[in-house]
Formats: sequence, structure tokens, C-alpha cells
Amino acid sequence: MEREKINRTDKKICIPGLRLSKANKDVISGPGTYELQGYIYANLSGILKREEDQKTKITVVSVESLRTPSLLPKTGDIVTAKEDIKSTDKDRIEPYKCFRPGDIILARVLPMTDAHWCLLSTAENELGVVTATAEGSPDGVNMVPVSWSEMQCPKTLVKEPRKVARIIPERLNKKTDDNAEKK
Amino acid sequence: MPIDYRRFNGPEDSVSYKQYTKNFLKSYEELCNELIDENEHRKDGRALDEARTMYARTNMISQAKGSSYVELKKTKVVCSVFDPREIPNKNEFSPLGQIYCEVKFAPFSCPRKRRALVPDAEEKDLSLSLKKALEPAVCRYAFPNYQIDVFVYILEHDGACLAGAINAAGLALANAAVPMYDTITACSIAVIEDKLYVDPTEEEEYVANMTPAKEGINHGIITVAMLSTLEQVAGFTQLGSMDGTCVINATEILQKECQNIVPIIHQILVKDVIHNIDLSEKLEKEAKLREAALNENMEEWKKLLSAD
Amino acid sequence: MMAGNVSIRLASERVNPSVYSGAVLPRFYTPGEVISGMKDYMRGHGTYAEDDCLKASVAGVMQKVNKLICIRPLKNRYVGEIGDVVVGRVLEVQQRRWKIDTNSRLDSVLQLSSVNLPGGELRRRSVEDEQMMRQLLQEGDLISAEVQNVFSDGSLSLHTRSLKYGKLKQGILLKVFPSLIKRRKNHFHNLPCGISVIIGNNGYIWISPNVQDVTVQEQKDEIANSDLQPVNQTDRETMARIRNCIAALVTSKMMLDDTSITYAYEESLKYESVKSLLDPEAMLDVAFLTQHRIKEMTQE
Amino acid sequence: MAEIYKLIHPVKYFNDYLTREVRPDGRKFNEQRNIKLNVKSLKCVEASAVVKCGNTTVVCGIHLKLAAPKPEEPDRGFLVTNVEVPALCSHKYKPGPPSDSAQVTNFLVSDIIANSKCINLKDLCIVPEKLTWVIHCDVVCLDNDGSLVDACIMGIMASFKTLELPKVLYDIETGHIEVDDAARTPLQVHGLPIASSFAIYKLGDRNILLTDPSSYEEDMCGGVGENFIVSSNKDLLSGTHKYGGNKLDTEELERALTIAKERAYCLENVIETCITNSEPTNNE
Amino acid sequence: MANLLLSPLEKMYILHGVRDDCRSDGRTNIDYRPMELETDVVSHASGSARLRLANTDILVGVKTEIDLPNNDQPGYGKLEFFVDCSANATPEFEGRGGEQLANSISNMMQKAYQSSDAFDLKQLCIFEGKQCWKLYIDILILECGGNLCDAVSLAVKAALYNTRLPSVKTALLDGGNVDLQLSDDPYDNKLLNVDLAPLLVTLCKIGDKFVVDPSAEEENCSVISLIVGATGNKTNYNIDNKKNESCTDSKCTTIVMNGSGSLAPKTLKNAIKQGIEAVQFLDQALGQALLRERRENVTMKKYSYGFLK
Repeated sequence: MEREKINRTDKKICIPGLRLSKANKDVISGPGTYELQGYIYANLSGILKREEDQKTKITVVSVESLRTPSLLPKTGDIVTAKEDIKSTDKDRIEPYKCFRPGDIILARVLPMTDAHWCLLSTAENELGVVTATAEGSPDGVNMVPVSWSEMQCPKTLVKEPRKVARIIPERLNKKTDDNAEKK
Repeated sequence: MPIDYRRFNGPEDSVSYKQYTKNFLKSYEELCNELIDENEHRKDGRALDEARTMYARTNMISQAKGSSYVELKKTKVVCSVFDPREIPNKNEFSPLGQIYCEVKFAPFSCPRKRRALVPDAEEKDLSLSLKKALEPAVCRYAFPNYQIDVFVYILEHDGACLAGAINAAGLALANAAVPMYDTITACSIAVIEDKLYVDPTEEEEYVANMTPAKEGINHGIITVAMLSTLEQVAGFTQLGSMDGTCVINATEILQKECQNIVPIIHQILVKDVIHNIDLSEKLEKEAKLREAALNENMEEWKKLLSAD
Repeated sequence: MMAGNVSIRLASERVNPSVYSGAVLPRFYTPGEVISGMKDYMRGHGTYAEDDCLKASVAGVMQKVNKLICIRPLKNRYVGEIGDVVVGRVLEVQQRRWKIDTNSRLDSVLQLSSVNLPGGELRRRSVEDEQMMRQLLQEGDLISAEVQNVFSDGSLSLHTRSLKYGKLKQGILLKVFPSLIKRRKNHFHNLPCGISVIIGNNGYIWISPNVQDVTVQEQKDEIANSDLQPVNQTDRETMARIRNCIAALVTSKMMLDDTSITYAYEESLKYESVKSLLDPEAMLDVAFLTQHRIKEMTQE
Repeated sequence: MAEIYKLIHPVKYFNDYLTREVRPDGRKFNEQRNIKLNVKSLKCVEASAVVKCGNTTVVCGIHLKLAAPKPEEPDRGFLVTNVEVPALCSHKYKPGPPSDSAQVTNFLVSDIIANSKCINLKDLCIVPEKLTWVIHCDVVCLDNDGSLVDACIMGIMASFKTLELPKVLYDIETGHIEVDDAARTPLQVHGLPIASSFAIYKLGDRNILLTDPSSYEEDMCGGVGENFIVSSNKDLLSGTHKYGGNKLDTEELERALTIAKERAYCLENVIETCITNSEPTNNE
Repeated sequence: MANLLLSPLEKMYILHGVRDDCRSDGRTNIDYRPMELETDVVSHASGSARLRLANTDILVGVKTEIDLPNNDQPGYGKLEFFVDCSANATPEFEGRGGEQLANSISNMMQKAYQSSDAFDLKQLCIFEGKQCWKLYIDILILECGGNLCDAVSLAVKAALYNTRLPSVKTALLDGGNVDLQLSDDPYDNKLLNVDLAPLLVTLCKIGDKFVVDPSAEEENCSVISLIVGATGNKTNYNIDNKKNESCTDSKCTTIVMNGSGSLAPKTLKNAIKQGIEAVQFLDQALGQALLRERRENVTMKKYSYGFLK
């Protein structure tokens, strides 16, 4: 079954349906793969990855697609989302003081509950609104956080309440990088 | 037919000029004899069991998440796949994602008539067959409550449209990084006068659907879609009239033909990955350049922050 | 494939499934029919007053309690009463409760608090329990339960706080008219043929292999495993036979309880193959013989 | 990284480029994209053309039919142009009946073709009051990456230029029709209409005219699709259409017209060359 | 029926039952449930039939109309199927709810009847190139209890068997028009030849095995089924009841995979064979019933039993 693997700068290329390995206690199927009758197969086209956990000695076989895969967020991922009040928790106290439509937020994906829709949480210091535009300000002018609950527009100096993500600007780079992978 | 106000319609009673040409109404025997010469060679020089060489590529449509183009000589098929979207008008939870397929013929795709722009019965049937064939190939558990749109456009119809559509859709889905259990390939066969025509042209399909001169002669069309590694039949449609042995013989041939297409599909997918590797390397370089520009902004931001 | 059994009969060969019960047929009222003058009587369910008369609003038979007149419809959705045993299916998992289909007009409710949670009765119900609800009962699961309360709109609240109630395992569900179910003290029956039947008051009948006596908690893993074990061939055939017998009784509109089902089962044994009981003539025969035995018994 | 930046700060991202006098895809403001044209690539139609302007791809095919002319215009034939923008060409379109913007494109293209008077409908008439040609010209968009109208017009014109009508014999007494498929005469095409699209972006107090905008640029400039379309037929202006985007002053309008004129020369050249190049293969 | 809910353990019970060849109602995997058939139930239709298969109830009416033949098929008549999923069957069918199912069934029937081996459209020709009969076959689904396709195909064949076309005399007039004269005598009519009309058999894969005539519950346990349409047999409709041994082989007119699963090639081929065999049994049973009814009706006037039980 090695027929489609081409060594190109030591990257192993996989395509859907390619049998990658036997599946057992030590070798398990990771993202981009699935298990069927004792074998692990690829379900994306991309590059093969084998990662061994130092402690448990379990190898995770996964396939990394070079395209942003059409996958939905998984539990535990941190996602950037364009704010839409409806999709988040409606019962939140005064949601208007935390987020407004058009804001970009960082949130953690909660486990799927009975309602079956994707629940996001910003109940961590580092999660919350990343960028937002104040009401009446021109497009493209973003507010700057002034405290954990307020942001200010540099142009119009309007202050608006927000649940601000605790990110020091230097780290924004790294953070968004994470998202690029996980989104 | 209700009038379509969204488009321009020609005069209602227009007819194709071809009706008045000499060769319009040929008898079954005439058409049948034309298909094949005494050496059992078909009109385009192929042997009966010879499929057309398939040309295919991915990344055909820039605006789509994944796309492909498949060409079997004159048959030309374009397919595009978009990001999953929420299933419209549905409230209940569906644990498996849905695939929405739409097969459409271009108005100028068929030699015999101009295709209407509103979907007709044949297009709906093809869409359904395509959907059924793709369902076992796609890991639908990966996108619960969502729907993936697969659009197939047939630019030119010269037979084996369903097979072409399935091959194109398989490529486009893989190209769009939609998780799939296996690569899917498909092939058609036409049965005329008990003879099996692999990968038929439009003319051959037309004759295969005609009433044969003698009663009880096998005729019709079979299309099979296969998952190659798992060795499963993902889609099967038969039409016409054939006895059991004929169906089973044809199925066996199609199974092999589907397998023959697999290397072509694999090659394209591997090329696609290589292309993506190159692209991501290039993008990485560009991104580094941009980062410099971005960092300037950061400085600005930091200044503002500290000023506050 | 060998020769399959295909039988097509004509409408002219149709069997009249009704069996003569010997009892006096009650008067049958149709909607709009005058029952009596208003003066002396009180208006009950299935009736309405018009032009100084009491009229039937449903098709059915009259029931008279003192001065109260009701018309009981022949075909009806289940109207629950407190204490009824029902078999129901989980339709939806909601916040702290399940929505259950019990063949009533409105969906019934099973509160999380009306369920025995794993690990003993006295546990406090926590937020975790709410998130685990789907593990307890998910959409499609069947349960047996008792009607705990009837709300003012007629919808029911159920409870399963007894060991005999709860999730149902492998078996066959049969849906019949609730009016054919005879009210009994006990609706859980272990039939002599080794099959247990739950005759829900709501017309849902559950046929399953005989439940082993309540097992001790420690053997839980084994129980979970035994749920997945295939039912053995004899039990399976007997269950199919009971199913077909109940279907035969229902076709002939006979009342269902453990006696009639047992009789029907015994009478059906003269047909060796279970599937021949799908034949309308055999069905009528079984129903007729059952009726006969019930009559004999009541005469004694 | 750049993608994320583009997503989070869309306006800033676009502005950053334009202030440096360059478009996000590396083009100059008045630079058009590469054009590829191919005629006679479809075998089952009378005439066809495939046009690619950058990523934007359209296919045009012509079907011929016969019908009786309208009683009020007994000596005129029919020219029916339709632009189909199926859901597969962009995520902006959903399956089902054509969206509003698709209809607008359809009407616009038909208008430009009709206004340019490149086809004299009288040429299509075979026998007045009895029989006339119906030209069904269908354009399908496979990939909509902006400036769709330009590509459609180009596809239609390239197809017209290669269209030949079969010879028809009509017996007035019996109404019998006979068509000779082999004897064909080319369709008379008057001039060569060309459309040029622009997007207009307001950067600070400056108006920027973007020639041959991509889909992304069209979106950034507001409105649906192109903002400004100039159509001309051989040096003669045959129409301008302005949709959304920023307003345009006279000076800029003149600049746009000059660019469109230059561009028309260039495109005419492309079409003519492509057709002459395809001739020998046709005569084999 | 998509809305039918089953618990995982109920499904398992059904699955094991199929594995052991003993289904919930005691049938083996190849048994059909008893059916009841009546033809000529709709007096205003040219032909009609009602078929009840357990809880599945199908009513078919055939209407005839005179039409122009298609340009490229001057000597042929036309056949059109229309399925209506009545909201009586299940509330899901209300509005446009049953549309998809209805379309797929009518599509399948159209395909099954497409070949000339299945139904000879020449018998619907009145005057070549000018006039032909068009049969509208309206299929009404009154109740769903599983296995719709098989039941529909049986009812359609019975209704066509029952269809009578009035005799028409034709004469060619000047100017190419045709003069039609319909016979006044209601008994002056002709029957259609539908001996070869195809039947559909659904083979429903549950676990590793196929079953025929699945109940609604069984259909719910299956992810893939194969529908085989094959032609009937002339000898089954031979009124003299002579056993003609040279029985022609059934021919497949349409085969479709239904559902979201896939099949191993070997399984598929076996299933096709099984399907053809099953069609032969079904056709035999249908032929016997139809002949019996026709014989009965020769001796006495047809009494309509209808829907009353």
C-alpha cells in the first residue's frame, strides 16, 4: 500500500482511502484519519504525521491537510469568531455589555450538549473580544482596550463596554497563529 | 410550462433546424450499424472494451473551496464544492452531515436539443444518483448538522455523464479537504444488441435506450461507482432490459474499469498535495514579509496603549 | 434464494374478522346523535348540549354514572389516569426532562427527578446528571413507566421509580388501540411460555424474553453484556407467535389481557409455523377459539 | 497569517496595499488580468468560445433554431442571449432560481449586445412572415472572479464571429422546409462590441479606479459586482453603466473612457488573432 | 419513513433476527407478508387496482387521454407515472413533505417501464405520427407500512391489466388531419398486453443479509437496499392455464441502490440474482390472483369490496 507515498523533502503524501498503518493499543488514529477493521486509513489528502506521546508511548497517526480543512470546531479548540449574539448563550446577563455584532472574539468550544449547537465560552481571562469597532466610528478603526471591561476608540475617543480578552499586543501574533491552525 | 420571467425566452414554437436535415430520423438498424465497423471498431476508433482516456485536474474554480474538471474526450464536466453550511430550513439535529448535489447540463451541452435552464427530470435524477454514490464515500459524521454543496456542471455531453460527474465530484471533494473514506471512481457501459460498449458516447447511449428491432435483445446502460481501497460498490444504476448474466458480466467489466481509473485519480490528488506544499512554502515566505508590516502596526498600537 | 412465500388474495376472498361474542352489543352513538333530553342528566365527556338535548360529539358507546352521561369513543388516543402502566418512547431530551410518546394527545413528560439514578436513591442530582441525561435515556429508547400525575391540559407526567419500570431492552413493540386494553391490577406478565409481556394501558405492548430475577448490583457489567446477547431461537419464535396472536386478537377487536393472550397462544399452537399466523383465516381461527375459551371460563 | 489579517482587519488590509499603489494581487491600478480565449472548443454546438480573464471563466455556446417571426416584426429574426450564473461559480450564489444579481448581469449583457447593434436582426430572416432563425446564445459562468460582464461580451462576440448559418430552402406553397447542413454562410457581424469594467474605491479623499477588478476588489468597493462598465463598439461608445461604489467626477470618467478605449483595441486584437489562428484547424 | 424512531436494542433484536432467519413476525428473510388485491375499484378510471400489503395501502388509477406522439417516436404511445403521497398516510406527507419520496418512486417506475421489453408502447398507437394514447398512471399512497416500491409496482401492473382502451376508428382526412371515431359501445374495448410489465423487488440489507418485504421497522435498521426491477412472465397470465415450460427469463429493466451505504461487489451480484428470482415468484402470485379475479368476474358481475373491512 506504499504506492502513493512519494518522498518529497521527507514528507509523506497521503490521499483519502490510503491505508496508513495497523491500529492497536500503541498506534491510534488521529485527525485526518479513520479506523476500520484494525487499520488506519487516511480520509484527507495531505501529509502524514506520526507523533509519539513521550509518557504513554502511544503513536498518533494523523494526516495534515495543507488546505484549511472543512472541519467544524472540536471541543477544546480556541476559535476566532465573528460575533453573532444569537449563536452564543442567550441567557447571559446583559450580553450587550460584553459583545456586539461585528466584534471578533476569542472563545473556547464547549462540549456539545443536548441542544446540539456549538456553545462557545469566554469564561477565561484570555478569552473575549479581540477587536471591535465603536458605534459610529468608520470601518477599519478598531478600539483599544482600556480595561478588562472597556474599550476605547482611538479616533472618536468613545468608550464602550466589552468583555476584553487579556492579550498583551505582543502575543497577539502568536495567538492568531494558533487559530490559523485550529480553525 | 410556466414562463420563466427571470431569463430571456425565445419564441415558443421554435424548433431545432436539425429536424429538417436529411439525417434526422434514422432507423434503429441504420444507427446500430453505424456504431461499429466490421472489425468491431467504434466510430472513434476504439475497441468495444476500450474506455476513453480521462483527463482531469483540480483547482479549476478559484472561488470554490475545492473544484475539478474531468474530460472524457468530448464529455466535459466541471465540479465545485463549497464549505459546509448549516442545513437550510431544518431544526432537528442530524448527527450525520448532508450532501447536497446538483447536476446541471449547460444549455448548449447536448447535440440533440437546447437544454432548458430550469432543472429537468434527467438532471434531478442524475443529482440523486450522484448523491447516493457520494454518501458512502464521505465521512458524514465529521460535519453533523451541516451540509456540503456539490455542484456539477456538464459543459458537453458525449456519454457517461453520471460517471464523469462522480469522478469529478470525488476529486473536488478531496481537493476541498472534505474527509472521505476512500477515493471514488465510476464508469459506464452501454449494451446494444447484446454487445457491451465500455464508456459509451452520447450516440451509443441513445441507441442503447432505443427499442431494438428484435424482441428480447439485451440493451441498456449500467453505471457503477466504486470505492477502490475498500472494494465496495458505492453506486449502481441500471436501465434498459438485460438478463441477469448480462448485468453481472457488465458489472464485472465496470469493476475493473473503475479500478483502471484509480491511478489517474491518485496521481492528480498527489499532484494536488505537492502543489499545496509548494504554495504553502511560498505563502510562508510572503507572510514573513507581511509580518514586518504588521509589526509596525503593533508598535503603533502599543504606543496608544501605553499612552492611555 | 429459495422459493419465498408470496400470497396474494383477492378482496372477494376477504375474511370477516369479527367474532361473535354472545354479549349484547351496546348501543352505538354517532356524533350529533341525540342521547336524551337535558333535564335529568349531566353533560360528560364526548357530549354536548344543543336545543335542550344532550348529543354525542364522538362515535362510541354510552357510559352512565348516576346522572353523568359520557360517550366513550371506540378509537381514541390514550387518556391517562394516575397509576396506569404505560410503555413509551423517548422523543426528545430536554432540560432536566425527557419528552415521551405515550400515544396520548400530548407528549408526556418524564422528569429527571422521577428517575432512579444509577448509584442509589438518595443521591443529590447535580449539574453533571443533567449532562449525562442522554446516557441514561436517549432519543428512540423505550421505557415502561407509571403515570404519576395528569396535568390540567391532559398531558401526563411519568415516573420510573421502581425496579420494575425503566428502560426496555431487546424485544418487540406492538401498537394497538388503547380501548382494547383491559385494566388490570398487574400489567407485567411472565407468560407460561417463558415470555414476558408488558401490556401498557396506552395500547403499547412490549414483548420480550423472560426477565431474569433482579440481579445484584455488582453484576452490572454482566447485565450490560447480557443486554447485547442475541435472544435465542426458541424465545424468538415464541415472541413472534405472541406478537401474531395479539395481532389476531386486535384484528377481531378482542380485549387484551394476560388471559386472552395466553389462550390465544395456546390455541395458535396447532399452527406449526409462526408465519402462517399472518394469514387472515388463521388469525380469525385463533381469535374465534380464544373467544370460545373465554366464554367457557366465564360460564364456569 | 495574512489570511487571518485579511479576515480581521479587512479594510485596513486593503488600504495598506492601495496606499502603496499596488493591488493585493500585485497588479497596478489600471492593469488588466491575463486573457485566454479559445473558440470552437465545444463540438456539439454551432459556435462556441471559452474566455478566461484571470480566474473569471465563461463558456459561450450557440444553438440555432427555426421559428416564425413575430407578426409585428415580420422581417426580423430572434437573438436570445442568456447569461447563467450557476451556484458552482462562487459561494455568493445559492442553488435554485437565479438571484437578483444574476438577473441583473443577464439583462445587462443582453442590453449591451442589443445596443451595440452588432447583429442586424433582419439578417436572420429567411422568408418574411414565415421563417426566421433563432439564435440561442447561452453564456455560462464557471468561475466568477470579477468583471463577469467583460468576459461574457467577449465570449459572445467570439462565438458570433465564428458562427455560420446553414442553408434553408423554404417552399412557400407547401410550407416544406429543408435544411442543407453542409452549405453554410458566415453570420454578418457589425463591429466588435467590448465591455470594460471598473471598480471605484475611496481611499481617504482620493478616488481610485481599478481596471478589470477581481471579485474580492468588487466586494471591497461596495455594491454588487462591478461599479462602472463602459461598452463600446469600434471606437463608438455604446453605453455606460454605473452601479454602486463611490461617485465619479468628470475627470475620472474621462480617464475611465480612455482606459476602456485602449483596452477595447487590445481585446479586439485578441479576438481577431484567436479566430484567425483557429481557421486552419477548421479547414482540415 | 425517516421519522420512525427505534431504540438501539430494538434494532439489535431485528438485526439478530435477520441473522437467524427468524424475523419479528415469524417470517423468514424471503417471505412476503400476505397481500390483498382488488382491481376495478375506481369506476371513473379506465383501469384501477388497490393493493394492501400488511399496513401498506396503494391505490392506482389509470386514466387515458389522446395525445400527439413525440417527434422522434411517431409509432409509440406515452406512459406517465404520478405518485401522490397522501397526508393520510403520515402527517409528514403534509404539504410538500412527501414530494421527494413521491418523485423517487415515480422516477423508478418510469425507468422500470422504459424498455420496450417491459411495456410495448406500440400498443398505444392510434395513428402513426398523428395520434396516440397517453396513459396517466396515478399512484396514491394511502398508508405506509414499509416496502412501498414492491407494493406500488404490483398495484400498477394489476391496474394496467385491468385497463380497457375504447376502440377507435381512424381515417386520414385532407390536410393531414386524422378523424377519430370512438366506439359508442362501452363493451367495445381492448385490453392491454401487460404480461411482461415489470415488478420491483426491494432487497433490504440488514446486517450481512438481505430480506425481502421489509416492515417499516426493518427499513429503519438498514442503510442500504437494492431495488431490482425485472420483467414478468407471459405464462403467468396465460388464461388457458396451460403450463408452458418454455418460460422466458426475467430481464432487469432497472436496478438502483437506495440508501447511504455501499455493497461489496460479490454481495451486489448475488442480490441481483436473488432479486430476479423474487420478481418471478411475485409475478407468479400476481398472475394467479389476476386470473382468478378475471375468471370470477366472467361468471358474475363485479362487486366492489373497496375499503370496508
